[in-house]
Amino acid sequence: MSDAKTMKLVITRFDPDVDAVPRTQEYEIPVQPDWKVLDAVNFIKDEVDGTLSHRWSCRMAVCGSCGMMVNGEPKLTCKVALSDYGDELLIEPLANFPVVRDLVVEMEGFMDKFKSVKPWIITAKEMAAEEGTNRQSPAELEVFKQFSMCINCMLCYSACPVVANEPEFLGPAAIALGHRYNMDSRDEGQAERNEIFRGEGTVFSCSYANECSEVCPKNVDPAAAVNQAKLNAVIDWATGLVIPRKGP
Amino acid sequence: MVDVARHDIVIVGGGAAGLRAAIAVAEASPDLSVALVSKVYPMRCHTVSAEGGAAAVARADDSFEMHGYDTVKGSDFLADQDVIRYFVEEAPAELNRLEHWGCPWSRNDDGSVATRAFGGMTTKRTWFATDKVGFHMLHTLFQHSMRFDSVVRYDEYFATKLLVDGGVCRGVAALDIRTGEVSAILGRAVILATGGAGRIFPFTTNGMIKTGDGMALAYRAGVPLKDMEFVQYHPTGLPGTGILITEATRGEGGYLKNSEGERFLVERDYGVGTKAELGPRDMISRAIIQEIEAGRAFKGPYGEYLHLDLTHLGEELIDKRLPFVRELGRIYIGVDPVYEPIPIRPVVHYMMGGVDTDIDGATTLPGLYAAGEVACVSLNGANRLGSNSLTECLVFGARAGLVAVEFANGSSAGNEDALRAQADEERAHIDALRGRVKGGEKISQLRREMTSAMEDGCGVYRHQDTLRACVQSLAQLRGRVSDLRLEDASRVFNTELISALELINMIDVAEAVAISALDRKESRGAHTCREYTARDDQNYLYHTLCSFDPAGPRLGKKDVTLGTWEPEERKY
Amino acid sequence: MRLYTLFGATGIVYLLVGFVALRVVWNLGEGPEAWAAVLEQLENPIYIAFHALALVSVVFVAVRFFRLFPKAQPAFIGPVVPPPRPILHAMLYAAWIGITVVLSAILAGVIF
Amino acid sequence: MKDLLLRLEPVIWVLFGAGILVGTMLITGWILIVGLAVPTGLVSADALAFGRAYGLASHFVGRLVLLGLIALPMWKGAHHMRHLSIDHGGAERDAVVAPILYGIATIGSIAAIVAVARL
Repeated sequence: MSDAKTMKLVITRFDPDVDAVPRTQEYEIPVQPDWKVLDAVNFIKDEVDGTLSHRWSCRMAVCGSCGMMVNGEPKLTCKVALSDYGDELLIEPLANFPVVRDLVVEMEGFMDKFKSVKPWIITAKEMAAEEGTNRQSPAELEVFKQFSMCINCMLCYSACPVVANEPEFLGPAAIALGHRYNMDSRDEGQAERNEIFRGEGTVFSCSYANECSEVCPKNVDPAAAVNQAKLNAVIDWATGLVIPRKGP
Repeated sequence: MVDVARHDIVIVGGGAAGLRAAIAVAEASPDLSVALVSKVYPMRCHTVSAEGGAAAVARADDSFEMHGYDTVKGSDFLADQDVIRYFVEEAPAELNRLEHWGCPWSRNDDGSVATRAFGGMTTKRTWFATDKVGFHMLHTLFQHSMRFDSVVRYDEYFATKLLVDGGVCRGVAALDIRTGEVSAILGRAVILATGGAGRIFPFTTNGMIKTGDGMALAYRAGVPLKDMEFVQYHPTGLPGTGILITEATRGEGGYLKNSEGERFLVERDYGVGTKAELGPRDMISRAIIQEIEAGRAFKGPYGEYLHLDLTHLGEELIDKRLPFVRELGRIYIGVDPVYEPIPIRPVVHYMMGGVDTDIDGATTLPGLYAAGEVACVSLNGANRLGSNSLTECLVFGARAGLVAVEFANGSSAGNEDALRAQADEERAHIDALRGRVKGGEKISQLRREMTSAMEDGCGVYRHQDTLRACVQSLAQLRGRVSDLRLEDASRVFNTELISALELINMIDVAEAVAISALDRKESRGAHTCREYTARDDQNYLYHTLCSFDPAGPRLGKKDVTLGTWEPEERKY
Repeated sequence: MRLYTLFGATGIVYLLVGFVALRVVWNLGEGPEAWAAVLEQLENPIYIAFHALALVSVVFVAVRFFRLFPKAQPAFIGPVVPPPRPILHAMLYAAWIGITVVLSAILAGVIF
Repeated sequence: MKDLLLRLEPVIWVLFGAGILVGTMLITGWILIVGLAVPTGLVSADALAFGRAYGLASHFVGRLVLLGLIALPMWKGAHHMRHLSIDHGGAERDAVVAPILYGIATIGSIAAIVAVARL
């Protein structure tokens, strides 16, 4: 395509083998008008500086790999257009995560949190495959569907002011995932998960800043999930019993 | 010396097939330790990008017979019919399991699972969860797999070599991307589930990670690649990016139109009959190319394109059943499909071919299994029907897992020293590649040359002369790739090193595709020769095998398993 | 500064408003003289400025929180199904304005 | 203390929620009239003459409303200030900050009960 222009990208570099602290590096590159931010980073990697490290794969906003801070805001870089920005762009690794290298952040802590909410269907009795499927009305599906859309891109952790100061906080995506299963009509694990949600550093640590929902690229609205989970945990605590399950 | 990790079953690949295999092993034998080795975290695997659905007989007006016939006809009679029969019979149970594990399938009002129409399928048998089926299936499988403590994940480990002792595959050498260390991950059986190789082409729906790693691993270990010439072009990708616009758009009633506003699949004879937009992918892709060649296309900055028109479907249906398509249209091409047609053109989507396996997923190398797109179990023949592949990952992932358990139970652990020595060798090889500044070839340059050779030679329509040129270019690239220049000497998350290893894999796979294509002098399914326009059952009703040889690939043949359905003219 | 920081900062105002109200009511219990004294204190410009700030704060809190609150309601709470979000949103506004009007009318001597 | 706080989280959160929702609804009219209109002379001070004020406040409903508009905003305030503290680099000091803030709200609430009970 024609009408290429030049743009300056300031990118955080960090190689633990060499650098004591992160540094920044500037790249002046030609960009195309229809590029996403990721395209510019890929161009640098392929054509300018092979030592730059970042994660990406699907380039269609569904694999969740390419989250970075763009001008200080957590963004899925394959989803945001370069043309939304001026002539200069600051690109940093996702905030609130330890940095492995350059734009690559440590995910292990997140994966542990993710697993800790028991993100699977818990039932007293498992159904055999030959028995067919559960019945689930479209309305019952609607109750949790939104919360099942999370692509684990972790932008919400970068935006969350609680995570910033309490790295152990279970955090938006993991709580939303636990809540997604709690609200699934096929699941019977609410008591177990509510027990988890009443533990330290979980739902009640949330201050409902709503920042997670502001940055979520898939409109999961994790803040809604977390605060619904709070109410459920309170009711569960108050009754001391499993919430009677009933669909709308 | 490299570190050694011992497990019972080693699975390479964390997508649908790999996870399904891991779950099958964990459920059947909780005492067996499973290593799940994946170069990306499982939820990043490319299954995530599948959109339209997963096929299995679900309705009263459907039958295994019909699903089987559709599949064999779609395959242009190159699929193995015993495989098809097993597949269609197992498919419903597999999708039921996904439902039990929490997959948010879209529902009918009575609470049953909804199904939609898909190309080449006679009736509505494609299960769906809006138009993010791969995403939901992958996340369901991944989350469900977390409950099994026997599954040990090696996330962001790049498997670079199969370790073979005594003629049996007993593990992999894998590079921990995080630390740069190579280790030997050993087991008594290995399952490959690394998916396809769309990135050998410049214009593909596939994510960056789809570089044919598993195919190359098996190939270099002496296992033939089967039916590699059959590369599926999806009719509807976005120009420029190649982002997939699901066939479900047509399943829900969308139209394909040329620049004259004509539904050419209805107005002209492209062999799809009354199926029109719901014809099989190979035929529709060819029809689009012919429309472009006839001058009935739009011109854009990324070449010529046609229109996929959903405007008559209405906002409500699009938001309910195709919300992702709307999102993709708006973000990646600036078109809201509720109001405007989507520009589309055929795009490389899927490899029908892959590692040669039997119905169990077993390869010719004892102890090595393969499932999913990396494998060629011969379900898809010369052309896959949309929505069969997600189900294939489940059916044959599970089967490979269970058969691997049987094999492992009757097999020893092998000679650890010998296996470790191979991994040591691999480490030396990788250490030599990392930061190899003395090289003269640029990774991105070779990659560009490879993909453009593939586009020229192995497109929707193939010419003998361009195919020959493609084979020559690839042979040359295979030589040049040994002189790669790498600037990054760091051991930590060295993605340049990964790119180099992926490029080496891709060139091997690309060469197998081109050589297999040059050898098949007929037109069948997705393989269409300009010079040989007819299907030739007399001479070519066989599977192509392509085996590695340092001097260049060697070709062989394998019989097609026929049975119920006799080859007939493929007319819809 | 982020909006949520401002939202949290209204906490200081709320705490103080509570204590001012406590002092006023406490003095009411002390008898007519104490009551007259506290009413006179409220005429101090500092108090008036504080209450003006408090008014801005409660309006800000109401506007922001009434928007956030409906989505914090699960689709069902035990057997109870809350109203749809836009309706709940409208109901919160109606309650807030209604209560404020009635309470103001009572305190201003318009009714009762 | 940390364990006690953890166990009380649900109660505190309910009081906070009530403070922000009910507290806001009750306190707005109070601020308008008692805080602004009467002191500025917009509304005649007769409305808050001792006899009338005492009569309203000592009514059963009056006591409840006053208790709500005094105590609930305190909980909203205490909880929000605690989060404000945490969000600004205060995860460490929370062990001290939280008990102090909730302590203030508790004392204020008890005082409010006494204040309305003795009318």
